[in-house]
Amino acid sequence: MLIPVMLGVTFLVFFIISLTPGDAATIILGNGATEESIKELREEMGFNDPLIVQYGNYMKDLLTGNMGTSYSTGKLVSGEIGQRFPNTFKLTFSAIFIAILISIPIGVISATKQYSIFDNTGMIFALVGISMPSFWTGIMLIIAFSLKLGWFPSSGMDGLQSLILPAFTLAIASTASITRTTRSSMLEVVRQDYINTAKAKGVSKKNVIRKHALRNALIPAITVIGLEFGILLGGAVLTETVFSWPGIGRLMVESIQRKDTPMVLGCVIVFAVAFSVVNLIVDILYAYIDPRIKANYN
Amino acid sequence: MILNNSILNVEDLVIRYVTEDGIVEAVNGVNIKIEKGKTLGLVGETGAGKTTTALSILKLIPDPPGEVVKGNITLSDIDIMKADENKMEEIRGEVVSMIFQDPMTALNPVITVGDQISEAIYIHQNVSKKEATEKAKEMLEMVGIPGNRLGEYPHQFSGGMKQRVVIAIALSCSPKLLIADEPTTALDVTIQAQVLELMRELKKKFQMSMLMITHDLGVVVEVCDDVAIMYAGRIIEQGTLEDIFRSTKHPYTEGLFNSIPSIDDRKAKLKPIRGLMSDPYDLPKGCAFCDRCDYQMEICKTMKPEKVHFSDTHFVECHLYNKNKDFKLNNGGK
Amino acid sequence: MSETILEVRNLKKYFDTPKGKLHAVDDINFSIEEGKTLGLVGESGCGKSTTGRVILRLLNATDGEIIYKGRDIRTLSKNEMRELRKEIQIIFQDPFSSLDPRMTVSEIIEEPIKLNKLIVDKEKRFERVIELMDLVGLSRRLINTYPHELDGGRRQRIGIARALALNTKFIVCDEPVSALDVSIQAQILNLLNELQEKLKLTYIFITHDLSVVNHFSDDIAVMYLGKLVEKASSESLFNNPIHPYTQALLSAIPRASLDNKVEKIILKGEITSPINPKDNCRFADRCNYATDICREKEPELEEVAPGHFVACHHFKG
Amino acid sequence: MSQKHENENIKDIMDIKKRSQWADIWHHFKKNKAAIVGMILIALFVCLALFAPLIGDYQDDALKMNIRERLQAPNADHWFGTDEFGRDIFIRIVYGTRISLFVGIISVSIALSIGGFLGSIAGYYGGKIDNAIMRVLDVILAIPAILLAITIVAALGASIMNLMIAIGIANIPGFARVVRASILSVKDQEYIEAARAIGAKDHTIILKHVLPNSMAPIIVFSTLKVATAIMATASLSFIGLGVQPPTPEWGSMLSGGRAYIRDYMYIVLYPGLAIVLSVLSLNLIGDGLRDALDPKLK
Repeated sequence: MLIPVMLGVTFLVFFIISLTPGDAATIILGNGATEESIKELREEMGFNDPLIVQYGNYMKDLLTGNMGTSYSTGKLVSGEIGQRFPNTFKLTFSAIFIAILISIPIGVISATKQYSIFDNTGMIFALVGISMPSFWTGIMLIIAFSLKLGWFPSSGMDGLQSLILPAFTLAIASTASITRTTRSSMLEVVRQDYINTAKAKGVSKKNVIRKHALRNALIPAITVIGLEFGILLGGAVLTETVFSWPGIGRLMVESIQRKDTPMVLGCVIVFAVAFSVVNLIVDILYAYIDPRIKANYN
Repeated sequence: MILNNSILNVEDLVIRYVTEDGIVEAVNGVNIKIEKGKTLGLVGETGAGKTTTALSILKLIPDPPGEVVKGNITLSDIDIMKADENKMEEIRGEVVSMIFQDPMTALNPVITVGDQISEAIYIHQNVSKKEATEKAKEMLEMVGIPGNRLGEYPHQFSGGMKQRVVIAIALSCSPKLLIADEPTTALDVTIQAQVLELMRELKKKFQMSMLMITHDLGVVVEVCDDVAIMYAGRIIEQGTLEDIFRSTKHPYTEGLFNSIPSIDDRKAKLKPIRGLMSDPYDLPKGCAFCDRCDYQMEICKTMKPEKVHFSDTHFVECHLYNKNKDFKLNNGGK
Repeated sequence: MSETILEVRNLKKYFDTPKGKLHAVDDINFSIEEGKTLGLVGESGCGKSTTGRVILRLLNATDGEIIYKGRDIRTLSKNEMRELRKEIQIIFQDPFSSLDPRMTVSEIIEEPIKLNKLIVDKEKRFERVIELMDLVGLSRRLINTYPHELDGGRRQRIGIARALALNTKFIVCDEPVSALDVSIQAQILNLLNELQEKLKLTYIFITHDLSVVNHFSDDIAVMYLGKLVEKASSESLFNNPIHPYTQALLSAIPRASLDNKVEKIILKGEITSPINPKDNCRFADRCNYATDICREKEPELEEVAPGHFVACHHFKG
Repeated sequence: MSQKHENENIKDIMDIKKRSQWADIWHHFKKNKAAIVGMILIALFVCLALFAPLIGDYQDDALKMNIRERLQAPNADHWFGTDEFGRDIFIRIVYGTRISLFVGIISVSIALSIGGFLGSIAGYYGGKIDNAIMRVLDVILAIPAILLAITIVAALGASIMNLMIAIGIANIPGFARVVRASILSVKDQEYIEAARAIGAKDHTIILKHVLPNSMAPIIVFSTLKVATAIMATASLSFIGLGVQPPTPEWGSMLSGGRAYIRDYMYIVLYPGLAIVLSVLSLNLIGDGLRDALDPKLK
């Protein structure tokens, strides 16, 4: 399943990027270049070939790990992305980790104490959380924690200290939305008959939640975690820009501004692959938690 | 009254649900007594309050919206009303356990049936996990499922098998009282016959008492010793099988009998009870059955009927017998 | 005197499933006389509801003929079929999902009249709706309520009124009372009985509950895993059930009576699903009398007494 | 059946008022205080957008630079202060409302019409058509929505028009899925079979039965998606890929004000609050609608 989707994704992205107005050869050589040399470069780079041929060539190169060279720096795209990828990985995974760590317990407690003060406050925060744009939250956190209090650096990547603000910024929206899902699926699950069966055989309240309800409630929560990861990757573009974090997101924005097509293409493809891999992991997790799905695989 | 011979004694139980649309008096002064080793059938239609009564014995009424207003429940000499949550956890599964209506949803889909059975054993009996699993295997075999299916998940079992697993869970700690809430309603007839057979067998083997909730008077004949007919939150007639089937007293009970298509007498005409059950948000001042009753009198509209006893075992709540205990219904009993 | 109104010949309906071909209805034959009731009985998954839907062409049959008043329903064009739908109707099992929750009682009952342009004048159509509501015993003041505000019994009456709104002659009743409480169930059964007499209707009565059909049907056909295993007049079937499955089914019904106790026949195992079935007796796995021949050869439906058909290698009356 | 014939005149019965379902929904909706707050806030935003010219002139107050008045803290003349070019922040936010709401609604309309069309075809006809449509949409879904929007704008160039197209396209798969799921859940109901049994034609069934009954989740989803579209508009503008300065837009105002946050935080505070409030209101309304439209709760 992964391979046809990836083929589709690369083609789609390749096609969209090819719509970029302006001539690539002119961008590479600059405005001062002669008509002659531009024509020559065009021929050399294959810009005159039909789109599908260009795509074929790109894919052939991609399989060998070659994503082309940057128009603006002349460096290998794969090299640049390889260098930046760990940073984005660090940021997004810290964020999803924070989000899961906070949201699941809050969601569960909220559901078990429905309409309590804890639940009501939690849900208000969650609602506000999904309504705040990450770039604005980031700026606000910078104002509070680095400019006023001076606890964390406002930009750059320099040890754990510098990771905290961007990771939290990125985590807020996901935390909020996973909390909401966990709560509502938990509320759904505790109404099921099998929860009554568990109670009727004397399982303690704590264990009814932990052993019987949670695993079932996690099934929808995991779907949302997978989807949230996609949103996190998108959010990384903004968060990295706000915090000058040297990741792929920022690289992509800079490349767009420089009209560095191969670099933009490379970035989007890497994002899409990362998202697809996460979705694959989610599917495997599903099967692990839900025996009904496992049965379908066998 | 010999108290120590009864396993369950419910007195004057009142339970209501407080919802946005108003208050529903789900259980309205119910008295139930079950003696050791006996099976009481609690019969009634949807909304009569049967399940609510049963859940209150386990103290599992969802609160909110449910609320036990008053009443006493004594289960095997334990005062349920005074028992705290810890005490209740000890009681559930050990002294009393419950089988729910729909076997499709009564089992946790993500836990193996073995673990679901052994869990109760591990909680209540002083055994190791391994011993509990061993015992679970025995239980599974006892309900007619090969022991090697212990590690399978509920979705791998058919409906009837699932209900067997549910029974195995309920009986795993040999409870003194088993509450079965419509245990065969969701099953096909031939499967129902299998499960009822199994329940009869196990009841004898475990020497336990049972509260059988059902809407089917046919099922009652097969497993029960005594019958309580419930309507709009009250028990309106109670007696032994003989009492209820041979000398039916309450017009509602009579109506129930007349509504059942008989398999042995094709010519018998169905005489349904007319109308619908009263709005539970707004029960009438007098007898709740009054609007649907063919024997309706003036007094029925304004006054709740008192209990009239015919014998130690048989009573009815109906104004028809206030003056004349020998009053005969048109078509009493079968 | 009475003529055959519907005849089903070699009817088959297969479904494609990931596990293979599901033989939901597998080569069944029966016929119904005008004004009579045929009870189609079986447990869940035996193909009885599928049969009903195939007859109405809500599902397309895989093979076979469905002859209604001399014409094969399967060969009718879309327009001819629409014309025929004015005569043949269905009442569904679930009074909750069979009514559009966004329509009022009158809109639901009115819809067939309006769609088929039976009565164009609005006021006359309205009078017809009232007439139908009276006919099925629905209080007139409920005319503009929504189904979700009503109980199961009343909702089922709406479904019946809708089925009667056209020039209905023939109704497939698909478990019309199984979702209802006993007292309401009896009300609806009596209503259906009265309507049959009054309007000279023909019914196929699909149910899992033998006691209900006994009360109702002239003839009964028992289905098991897509096959007819026994077919007879009600009287003959109840007095003298021959097929082991029919016997077990009859004995398994809990009787609400202290007299006439019946020895229970307990079957082994449970109903499976007829996916890629082998050419054997489909009941063989659960049958207490099964022998080698049952596991090798499929029994034919044979007439063992006048009008009494059984498909069994061993029991032939 | 004993039948009580009420002696009601046919005419009288015809007069029995049919309670509209909208009245029912409104009855449930208005019990939800949070949703009503959201509704009032959105109405306020809409009023601001409609009557912006009454508050200040677009050219003179929202665009024209006025260096003498730059970077003023909030005061009586400038409620939210002035920005780095001396423009009144309040008036710019008011005009920004127009863009946010416009882009939000138009992009959702694009996604709803295309996604809805694809989803309903896939859902109603099923089989191979369904499979083909859903596989293609899977490809689009493999790219996180905001990244897809960024890529499209990067290729097409930054403008309001392209922004709407990009956000619209990125949301197509989501709408297709919701519409499809909703239609599938209705399609198998017995009342659809009942309609067929009384001789209703395909288009009657779709228009009279399927669509009205599958609207609820689609309405809720659309409301929530207008909120995310507003957020996306601001996000893209923030990284320079949406609305271009000097046009007043909340995201680009934030981006412009970033350099001044150390001393003039109100420059970024108010545009951000505008985003949060509008998105929050729509989320509140969406939640309220979800509860009010759910027939299970009735």
